[in-house]
Amino acid sequence: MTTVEDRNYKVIGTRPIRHDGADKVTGRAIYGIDYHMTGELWGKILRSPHAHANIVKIDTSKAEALPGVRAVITGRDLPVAADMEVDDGETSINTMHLSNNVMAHRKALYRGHAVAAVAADNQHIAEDAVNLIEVEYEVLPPVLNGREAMKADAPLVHPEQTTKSMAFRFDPGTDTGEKSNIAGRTEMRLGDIDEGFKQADVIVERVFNTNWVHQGYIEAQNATVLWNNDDSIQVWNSSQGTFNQRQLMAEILKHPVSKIRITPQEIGGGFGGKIPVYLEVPAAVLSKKSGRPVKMMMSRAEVFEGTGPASGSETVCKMGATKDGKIVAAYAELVFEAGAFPGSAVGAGAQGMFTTYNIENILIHAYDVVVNKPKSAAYRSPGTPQTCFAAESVVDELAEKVGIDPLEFRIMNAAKEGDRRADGVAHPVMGNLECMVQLKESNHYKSDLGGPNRGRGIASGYWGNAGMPASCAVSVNPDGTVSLAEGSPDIGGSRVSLAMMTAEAFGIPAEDVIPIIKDTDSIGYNGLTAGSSTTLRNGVAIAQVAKQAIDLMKARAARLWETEVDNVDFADGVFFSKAESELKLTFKELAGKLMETGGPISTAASVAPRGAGPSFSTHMVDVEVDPETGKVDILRYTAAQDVGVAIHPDYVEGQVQGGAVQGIGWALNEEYFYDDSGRMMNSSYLDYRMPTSLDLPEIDAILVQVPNPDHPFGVRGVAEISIVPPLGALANAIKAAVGVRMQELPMAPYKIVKALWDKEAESNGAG
Amino acid sequence: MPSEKIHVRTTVNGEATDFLCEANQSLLEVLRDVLYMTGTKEGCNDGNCGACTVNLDGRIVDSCLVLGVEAQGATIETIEGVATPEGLHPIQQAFLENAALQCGICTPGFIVASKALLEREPNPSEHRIRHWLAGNLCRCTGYDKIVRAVVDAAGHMGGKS
Amino acid sequence: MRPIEYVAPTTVDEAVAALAEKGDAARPLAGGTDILVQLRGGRRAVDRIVDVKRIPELNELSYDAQAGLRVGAAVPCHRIYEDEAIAAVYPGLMDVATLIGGIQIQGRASLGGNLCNAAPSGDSIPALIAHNAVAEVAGPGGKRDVPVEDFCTAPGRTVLGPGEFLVALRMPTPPASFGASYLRFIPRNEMDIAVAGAGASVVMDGNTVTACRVALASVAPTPVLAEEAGAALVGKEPTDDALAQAAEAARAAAKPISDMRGTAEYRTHLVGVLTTRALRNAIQRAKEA
Amino acid sequence: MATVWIPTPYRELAGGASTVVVPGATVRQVTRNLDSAYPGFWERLVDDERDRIRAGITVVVNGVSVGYALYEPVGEDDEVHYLPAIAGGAGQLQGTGIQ
Repeated sequence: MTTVEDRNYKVIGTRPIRHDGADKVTGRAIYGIDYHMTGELWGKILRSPHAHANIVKIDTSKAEALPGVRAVITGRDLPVAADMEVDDGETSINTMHLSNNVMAHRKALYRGHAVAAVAADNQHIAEDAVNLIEVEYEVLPPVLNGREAMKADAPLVHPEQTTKSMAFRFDPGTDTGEKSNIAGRTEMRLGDIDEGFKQADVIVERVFNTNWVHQGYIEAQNATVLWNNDDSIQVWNSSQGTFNQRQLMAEILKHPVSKIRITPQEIGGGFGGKIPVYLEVPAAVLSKKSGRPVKMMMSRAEVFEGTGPASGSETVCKMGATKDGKIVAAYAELVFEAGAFPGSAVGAGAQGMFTTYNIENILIHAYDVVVNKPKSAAYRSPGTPQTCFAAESVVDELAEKVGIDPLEFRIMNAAKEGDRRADGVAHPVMGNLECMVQLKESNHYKSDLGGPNRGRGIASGYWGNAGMPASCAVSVNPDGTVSLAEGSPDIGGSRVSLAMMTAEAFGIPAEDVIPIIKDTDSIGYNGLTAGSSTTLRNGVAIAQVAKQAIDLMKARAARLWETEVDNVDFADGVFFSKAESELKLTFKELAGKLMETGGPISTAASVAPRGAGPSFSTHMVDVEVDPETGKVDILRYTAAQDVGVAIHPDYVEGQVQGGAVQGIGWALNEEYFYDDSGRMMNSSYLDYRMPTSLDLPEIDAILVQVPNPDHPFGVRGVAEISIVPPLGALANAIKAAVGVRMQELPMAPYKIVKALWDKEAESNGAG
Repeated sequence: MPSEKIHVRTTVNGEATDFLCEANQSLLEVLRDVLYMTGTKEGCNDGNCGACTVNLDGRIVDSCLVLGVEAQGATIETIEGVATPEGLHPIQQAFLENAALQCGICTPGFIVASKALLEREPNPSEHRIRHWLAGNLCRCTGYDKIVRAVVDAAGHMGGKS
Repeated sequence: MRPIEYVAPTTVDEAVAALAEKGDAARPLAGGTDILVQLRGGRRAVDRIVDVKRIPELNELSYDAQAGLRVGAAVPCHRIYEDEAIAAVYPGLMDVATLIGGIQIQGRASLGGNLCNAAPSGDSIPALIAHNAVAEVAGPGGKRDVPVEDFCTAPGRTVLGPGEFLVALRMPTPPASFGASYLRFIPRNEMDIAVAGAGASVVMDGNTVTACRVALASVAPTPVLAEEAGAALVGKEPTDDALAQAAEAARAAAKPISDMRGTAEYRTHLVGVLTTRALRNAIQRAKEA
Repeated sequence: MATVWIPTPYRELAGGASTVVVPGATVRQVTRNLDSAYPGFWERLVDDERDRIRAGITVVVNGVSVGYALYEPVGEDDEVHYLPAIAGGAGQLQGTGIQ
């Protein structure tokens, strides 16, 4: 295995200024809603005020009569979708469900479910018109909790749905025939769980609950859509994957995929939430009906209530260890609330749960359960924060019971190359143990807590990362620069990382690469800006296009030097003759001679990379808890993560820091707070309480670099894993600080105070 | 039905700027949809994210919580007025050099807010920076690099940070 | 937002007329940080907005030792905390002016607006009560004064009648050895709504409390003056026991509900914690005054 | 011959075995041969209409995800897993599934 130092990179590992930087610090960058068209209308959605209701009748006549209103649509204006399973991001979804989610057909399945839409001359008129639409509902009792929904007498979200006992989630599996909110169940078994627990000297079993949380991207979903007179549809939007959304739109609208073009604008955050389509479909139908381009943007409340947050969950976790500290058995039962339609991230949660450790006997039962809440979507390492919160809490307790330091305990049990995950797959080269060891060597680990009511917590995490196809094209410019055309929306600085790999391959400075993001008709297929895959997969394509272009340029050098192409080689940005050492041309020099030697050079490649390279990470946090108010202050935070090769270390650190802070928010304060009727009570940034700058200390990122052997530049995904460890790390830190084991997220102040009271009552009772 | 439009005279980024707006339009809406100055961003439209921060008569405000008509006679500075033809402002440069942005949607608000801080207090502590910027939400960076960028900019602008 | 009419009178009388003409369908606009959110969210509907910021009296911020403090109803928070003299004499006001919203909100939001919004969680209200503030109200019948503790009548409702609006808040100059403090509990460190809040003021004679007021936020339909809590300390030295009695009296005055911000039980508990801390802080400030 | 790891819920189909050894030079051949030995697997794993592995399932050959492609090569001593397709949004309509 080569280390990153062995690779001797010139550009990779440096910190150039991002290519889109000037646009973004001056306000000139065009985000989705900044795109304007002549004659555009504003669209607005009417959403269900009920969590569960039959739509008896919709009367749009008053809205249609309002001056300035140009079109009104309901679910009846969408084609009847096929009852067919398709992949959608990290989950898969039935096409009919997909269609029903963007616009309810006969039933509203969650509060915030779209039931009608209006296009009008401006947003204020559109809002007024929406309020004039009269909907007659037959309100049904909602089911709002996964465990409750599993009960035989629970109201059925989809009355015809039966439980599928299946390998994963999908047909045909084995249909129980039993009507149920359990859309699917699966299990993963490794070794012999009963035998494992027999070997255990200590066993800990606990139940953990997490609440729904939102990705919290600052830019709301938006789309501008033109359904043209030739039936071509053009979309300008905020997208984590234009090709996927094009396909989803085609399925829902029953429209040829080639007649839909999506031009991604700058995207203001996504974290998984901008993989699905929402507004794109009603905006298209409104455009068709009105003959005008239609622009739509969600309000913040609509974003919370009408998009796809991350599932709430219940996890039963039982683990056993020998008295000398070896984890010998792990059992879990996972109940994930999918929301109104099947397809939570429970499979990923199951796969990631115990993966940091080498455990020979594992059994995991997992349930995907529908409830009257929005359809869940991907959120940074989907499914895994919930389950690792449980596992890491239990691991900590095991370490305590066997009297071993929690970090040492993790090191002793760390999974290594060749060890098997719960699903049986053997681990490839990865830096799990290295993260733990480097954290142990950090100043943070060696520091004192320095005060009462303080505690230190540690937790580890795993995320598998993704590959996905990519297409890139390069053209060599006469001034020796290279234009890079790519198709993955840049959500956090991928332009610069892709430009740097391109620069490395051509032996030119990063500034000499011009990265441009193309629409779906201007570049080959690209996967999602998701799955921590953008730099990885485009890096594979870049290596290929660069090789093609360099090979073509070698032939031009051969022509100039009147020699055979086999005599020409390229290294460190210089073409040279193997025969005559004085014959040399820099990349830039040769680029200036292309027209004289046969014309311009551009190359393109499409790839489907394998071997994404898994991510591992261990975090450490110091907290101080105010025992009177339950408030948790974060004093110090360090995250160690295997990042493969850090192309641009600043942006890699940024991913580590940003994910850690999202995890901190999830752990401490963020949640969907529902009343009994299924109404979200806190659908604003004020009450949802994402962390502010004042809630945080510095976040130290230790970049552990174990290159991915399956990648030309050693890249492994870096973006998602960082949200996994904070939940458990904070729970463990709170336990260390004030002695209470929090088993429910968020660990809000009132819950911590309650836990302290309960502990006191217990010790009084015992005393 | 559009109601009667009101004529508002302001100074935007040093230029006398007149516009017509309806009384229910926010300053944010006027900037973006009337003046087509889309650098100021909408994040929440209720004063809780700071993405729409502008400087109004010397104070930073959330432009979603100001009516366009209230700006009669006001001096407004937006993100579009921060850089000059000579180049980026030191804060903008510091954001770039410190990789203090990922998606960039919150960046204009952070830059307008940070500039107001450093003009008032050239050498703020890290805690003061975090306090001043608490009205600006960023979901990508975890704030670490933003805070570092402001410290760095203070140094370049003459503060001793 | 529905179409609205915007008027910006320059005198109190014009404002009264503009409001009175429309009754409940008109609403004054000061900093706008609450009303615009409510109008946009459909939680309030009005036909006319009366921008009171162009009326000189509403922008006045004046203090002299004789007359006390006068804060125009539209004076934004930042003007209070940037005035060192006022911040020194009215520490409770300083506390709330710096914790309402973030810097952007403080550039617009006023104490008067916070009072008129009449949220149970209105942070400035307990501090105003602690400082014995009086609301100066103008209306069709002329001017009248209302003690701040009597101003809010229900969530979002006040004593203001048709055509009436708040002109200013007046506070007497505190006596010697006076201290005040407002503390709230929020899960974040900024940009949040109080789960519970406590304002306190004391006058000390040596180590004896000679006057004391305690007021609470977020634990009843309106911010409340907890008279018994103040009374519990008067004539006493602020020992742990005495403070505990005051805190207990404050807890008794709290009638909180359980909601997304915390359970009733937790809020009552917080009232005790915050009252104790606010009193200690006020006493410390009184000793330093 | 490749070693196929049987998805846990389907182990009954394979007489309770967690792994079975079957011949085949592609995912398609391995899956066919698995089905011949233990009928029922083809139907559960393969979408005949679209000539691919079913939506939501990804095939992993020797630890490397090959998505839903039936025609991927399988080596003599390779391990083959059929897993849920999961990632931070990965695995889309025309894409490859993810390990």
